[in-house]
Amino acid sequence: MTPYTDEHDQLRASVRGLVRTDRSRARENTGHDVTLWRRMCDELGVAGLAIPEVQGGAGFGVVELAVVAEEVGRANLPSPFLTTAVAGLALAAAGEDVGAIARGERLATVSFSPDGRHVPDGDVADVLVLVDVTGASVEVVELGGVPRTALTTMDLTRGQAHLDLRGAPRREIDVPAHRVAALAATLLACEQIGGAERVLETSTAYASQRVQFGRPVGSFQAVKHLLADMLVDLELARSAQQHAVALAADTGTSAPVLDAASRTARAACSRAFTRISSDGIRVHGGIGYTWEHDAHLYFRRARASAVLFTPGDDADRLAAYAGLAS
Amino acid sequence: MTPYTDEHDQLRASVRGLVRTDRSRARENTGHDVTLWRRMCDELGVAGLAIPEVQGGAGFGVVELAVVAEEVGRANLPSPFLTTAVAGLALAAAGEDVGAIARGERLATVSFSPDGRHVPDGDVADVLVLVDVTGASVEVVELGGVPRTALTTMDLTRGQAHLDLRGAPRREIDVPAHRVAALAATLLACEQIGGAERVLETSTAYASQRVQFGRPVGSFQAVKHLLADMLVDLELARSAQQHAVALAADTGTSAPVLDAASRTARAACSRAFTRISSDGIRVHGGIGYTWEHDAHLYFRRARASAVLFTPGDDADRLAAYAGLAS
Amino acid sequence: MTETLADFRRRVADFLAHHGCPAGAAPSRSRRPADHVAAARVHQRALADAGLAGITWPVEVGGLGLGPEYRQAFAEESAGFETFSAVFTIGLGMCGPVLLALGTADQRSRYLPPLLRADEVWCQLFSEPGAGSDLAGLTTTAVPDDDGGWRIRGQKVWTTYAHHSDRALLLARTDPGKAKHRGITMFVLDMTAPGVTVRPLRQATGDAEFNEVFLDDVRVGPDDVVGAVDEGWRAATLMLMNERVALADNPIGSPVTLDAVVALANRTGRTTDPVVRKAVADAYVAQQQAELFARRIAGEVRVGRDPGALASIGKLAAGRLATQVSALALEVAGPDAVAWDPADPDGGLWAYGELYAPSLSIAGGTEQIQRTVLGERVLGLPREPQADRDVPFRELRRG
Amino acid sequence: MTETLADFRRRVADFLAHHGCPAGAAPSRSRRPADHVAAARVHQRALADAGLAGITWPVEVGGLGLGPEYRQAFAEESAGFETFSAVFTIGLGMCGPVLLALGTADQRSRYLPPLLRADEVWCQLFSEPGAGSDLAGLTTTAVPDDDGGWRIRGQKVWTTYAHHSDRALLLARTDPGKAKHRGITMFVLDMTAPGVTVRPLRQATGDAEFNEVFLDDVRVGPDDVVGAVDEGWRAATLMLMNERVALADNPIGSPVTLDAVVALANRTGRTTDPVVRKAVADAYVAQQQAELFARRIAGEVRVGRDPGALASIGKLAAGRLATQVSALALEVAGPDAVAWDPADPDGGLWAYGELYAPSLSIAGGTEQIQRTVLGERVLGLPREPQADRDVPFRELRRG
Repeated sequence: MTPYTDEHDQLRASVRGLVRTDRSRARENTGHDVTLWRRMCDELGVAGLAIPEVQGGAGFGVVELAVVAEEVGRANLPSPFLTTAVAGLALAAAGEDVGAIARGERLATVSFSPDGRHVPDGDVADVLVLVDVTGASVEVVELGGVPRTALTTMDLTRGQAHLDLRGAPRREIDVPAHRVAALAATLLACEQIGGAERVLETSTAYASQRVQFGRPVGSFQAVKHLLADMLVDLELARSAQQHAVALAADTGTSAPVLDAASRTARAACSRAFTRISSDGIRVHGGIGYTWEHDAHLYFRRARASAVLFTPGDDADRLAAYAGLAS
Repeated sequence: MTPYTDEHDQLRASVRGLVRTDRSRARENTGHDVTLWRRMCDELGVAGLAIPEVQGGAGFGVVELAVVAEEVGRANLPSPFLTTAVAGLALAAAGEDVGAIARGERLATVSFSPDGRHVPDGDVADVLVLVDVTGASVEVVELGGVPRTALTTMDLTRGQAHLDLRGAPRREIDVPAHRVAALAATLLACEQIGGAERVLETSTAYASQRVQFGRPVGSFQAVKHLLADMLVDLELARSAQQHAVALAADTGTSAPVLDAASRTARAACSRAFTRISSDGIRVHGGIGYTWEHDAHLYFRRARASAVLFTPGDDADRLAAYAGLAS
Repeated sequence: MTETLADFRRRVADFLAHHGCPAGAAPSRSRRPADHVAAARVHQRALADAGLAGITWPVEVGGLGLGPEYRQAFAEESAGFETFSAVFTIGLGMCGPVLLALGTADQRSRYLPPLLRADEVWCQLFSEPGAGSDLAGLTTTAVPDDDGGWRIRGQKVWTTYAHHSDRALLLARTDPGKAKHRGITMFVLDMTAPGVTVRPLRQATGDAEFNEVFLDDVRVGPDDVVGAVDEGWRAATLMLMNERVALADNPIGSPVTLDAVVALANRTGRTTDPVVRKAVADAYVAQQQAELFARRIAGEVRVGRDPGALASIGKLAAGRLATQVSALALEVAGPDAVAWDPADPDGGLWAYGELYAPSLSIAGGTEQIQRTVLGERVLGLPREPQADRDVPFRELRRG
Repeated sequence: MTETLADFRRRVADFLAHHGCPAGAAPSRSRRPADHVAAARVHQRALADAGLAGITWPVEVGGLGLGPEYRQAFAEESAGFETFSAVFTIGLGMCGPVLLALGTADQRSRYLPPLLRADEVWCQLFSEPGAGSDLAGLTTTAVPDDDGGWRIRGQKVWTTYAHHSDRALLLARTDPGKAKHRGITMFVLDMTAPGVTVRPLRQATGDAEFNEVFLDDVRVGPDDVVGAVDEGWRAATLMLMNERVALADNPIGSPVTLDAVVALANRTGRTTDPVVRKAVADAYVAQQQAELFARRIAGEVRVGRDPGALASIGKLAAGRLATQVSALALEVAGPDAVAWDPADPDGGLWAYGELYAPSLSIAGGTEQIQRTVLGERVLGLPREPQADRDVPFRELRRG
């Protein structure tokens, strides 16, 4: 069942309203869209949404983060929301000073690569939460003096950097590694669902309006069934995503249950978003293959997101959750 | 390019003519269709087709065997043609006495399982050619006194047996193991192409004639495109199969080239026949799912054939042929 | 006063403790169908005797008159128990609600109490050899006789459990001069009436769950019309809506489950092969999605909402999952899956599953039909130009 | 006397030894398109100077007047060399044969010699924003002027190499009162004529291989009609047939080949992972099939047969293979495929391939169109009911 209530509809509408006046575009080379980010923080307080009020946040929870992540995904925003939300919540839980993060003035990010490679938003972040799931430890690394190489990315809406962490000062913080991992995977799944949903909407609208052979192309079974398959993928993945959100929002959820659900959601949503955004290009025909059309931006994001936060042991762990002996 | 000439069309027509008067059916529990086999041997000499004339055969070659295998597959015959053709040719090449085999009076079979399990036509064969590809050795085993367990098979047109070879007398023969393996894989691919071709024909005919919503169902894109995909699978697989036949017919083909081509053909045709026969059931709707309709018989054969003669190292070897280091 | 939910739950738990049949303990639906149906009848009768049948049905027809939250509670309590839902989907899930909605007072009081007790099992005589995906193309005719009743001639097919059924809801064409979707009427049919011949239809698996039903001048009375004459398509639509609800509540899946395949892999030691682990992981993700989606829809249904066309997603997911899992089974079992020692009673399971899977993509509306439904009714895509809508039925091309 | 095949082969080998450009050594078609086209022109001119251009074309237009077996021999000799076929598919493979078949004596002698020497490069102005899959729905108009010529207005799109082209074959509607497939005429267009504006169209990959072409009252003369007025659809069909032939002879594939992915796996040590080995094996089997099929078709083409609709199989196979291989590349390269050090010149190759792949399933007829072609022309399945066949074009619904 959906974890969302009527109140979440309001939050969703607010984000969507702000975004509509400032719509999706590719980030230019490096850096996120700073103006947009300031508006998201100042007008909606998204950076501190789930940070407790005593620590300078709005005191909401995971479900609210999920709503915003879906909207960020829908609009395909070049925004560091995902990384800073996950990292900020981890830092807050560890009792760190997160006031500037909650205001969106400092950007935090999160990574699961011990070698500092491919850190999302690593080109713009001020502080890194470095998670070692196997060792169950979480460290915080100040990025001020860290040498970084901003990468060229397939995804034009989220940067990455290789960070040279060898000389960087690190400090362990007390927060359960598995929860940080689960939250990252779950909110990423939310972004993906948002993006997939939007692609399906625009593709459906295009197929309803584009006429060839004297009929809207969406009246042809080939196109109609392709769109129907996109819908099937979307709704099945959404079930896994909403389940993970509900479990992540419940502090009583056990570690393995949360791990299984968040890995399942990420795997399901990665596949669904990749397929849907790829098929979205096909539904649009030639026009969907042009630079000016948004279709390839979603596909780029889908492809890059599918390998974000992905530990190498996904197949192994998911098989174990299916009951396969190790 | 096709390895077939106009003369092969005559052979094809003869086999098809005989088969038409004696059409496809499931074998009853155990044993092949003995009456049919006698006609195929007496009227067409299929058992000795590629056995040299001095050894009692007709002295044709691999291409002729390929034609018959395609027709056996098309009609989905409960016939031991494939196994006895491969084994008979190996025995003939080793200079064994194959007169009775060439007349179809003795049935030979071939297996690549050292433990005697899942031997095709093992329930009816008189002699076994046991191939050890890794060790590059070929043995002949008389099955007269060998204890056997006839298996229940998904494929209702080809039997299998577990043979207890522990006490059986074996004798090594001098014939290249890799050629026997390549021939078995290639002729199996021919059978599969024949079956797939027939399924596509009957499915196309059904879709052209079956009317729903006031139109033949084949005029709907959903069905038309499904059939088109079956055609694509068939013709692509056929290219691999004809290539393997041409190489197998050429005694100058080197061992690795022949191995790569025959493994490719088997993999391609196994997948194509499985998909096509499965989609054939779907095209026919409910009627294709009934026992009385042939569709499931082809699907059963496809599924069983896909694991016949399959060494466990197929993925490994094919990757190596693609250039992947070991 | 209405029973509290807590009291109700206690009664359900109590019933199941005495009469509940653990899932998997009943005679197999596919291999011992007659025994399965007999056990289902016994179980349903016990439910009725315990005052637990027809939870949301009105009291006057033998139901409990309770709200959908009680149905949800019953579903939760009976997790892990055999519910025989496949046997009763048609009667209790589909025919009952249609009679409740459209039946006369007489029909309701005459048919619903024995239906609820499984004293009478019902089937659905809709599909025909020439009317499968295109159900409204049916050609079975009902011609008025002199006594105000009707004479029915035609052939039905794919009738689940017809050979175990006492009654049926039947669609027949009463006016071929009207357009295709008009001129159809729904009737109650006594399956023992003269002229009704049931012939089991053997499936690719070897089972015979379905039947052909031949109707040779079968008489039905004037009181056997359900709803209005020539308005049967509306009744049929209501029936299919209830089918979606019933299947969303109790989805029918393949006998070869992922759990069974995993157990096989554990048994045969194929657990460390990375290719197998990856394929199992993929199947697990697919299975979780299908299950969580089914739960989402069932949640809606149990609080009384029609899942509408979204139910087609569940059906597609179930069919695709069955295909994926049975293919995985063949991968894991290898040559043993397609040829097995006759002495092994479970040897044929994997082949059975592989042969069973396509039926989930055909029965109750092919994959193609489901995708059209989703495209048009959920996404709102335009329909195809239709040749068969506004023409008198007798002038249409058929085959 | 005709040159013997052996002598011809010797001349080809000799030419290639001096002027041949090893495959992969030319400027990249996708990254340095202008340089690629310039190199192609130089190469084609050298071929012409060596008396090796237009092997099967008549001698009077500068060809060699030889049989298809010489073309086959040329193809065999030039294996491993860059043929620049993508640049010349349209001009030499499509426009040339159409002018040969339908052009006036004047058109042939005026246009074909410089086409053969690449002194003039040609493009094809067919597709429009509103006429993609449905090419015959084009709305660019040609209206007669007072001097017996025509004035052309409209917009074309997806025009490969328009910005490097000197001339074009263009389709325009000359009679909107006739049915859709009638009333179209083919013209020769000078790309430098006043009113022709070419705007490169940037693709998802970032490349700009295609263009939009705006036609604002462009004048063509009475001599520029190819074939007969209002009979342009026949000419277009002939042109598309030649496209099939040309592409069957020289298929266009993705820049990310299986070989490249295998080399990557060897370099990064991902060779022992069984999941990778299996995926590589699967891709190898697919690639072999596509290649062997292409060889089968090319064999037909080089002996002068039209591959007909079967060519659609090759196109579908190429598109699907590119998708499979680029996905495999992302699998093997992992996070490096989607984010790379800007200092690595090849870092972006895998992302490029993944973005390139969909174009193979869209350009030159979508997957859906290809499957319809196969279903109807190869399998003989009935067509859909068509709303747009026998109605005057101006009354049709367009969008």
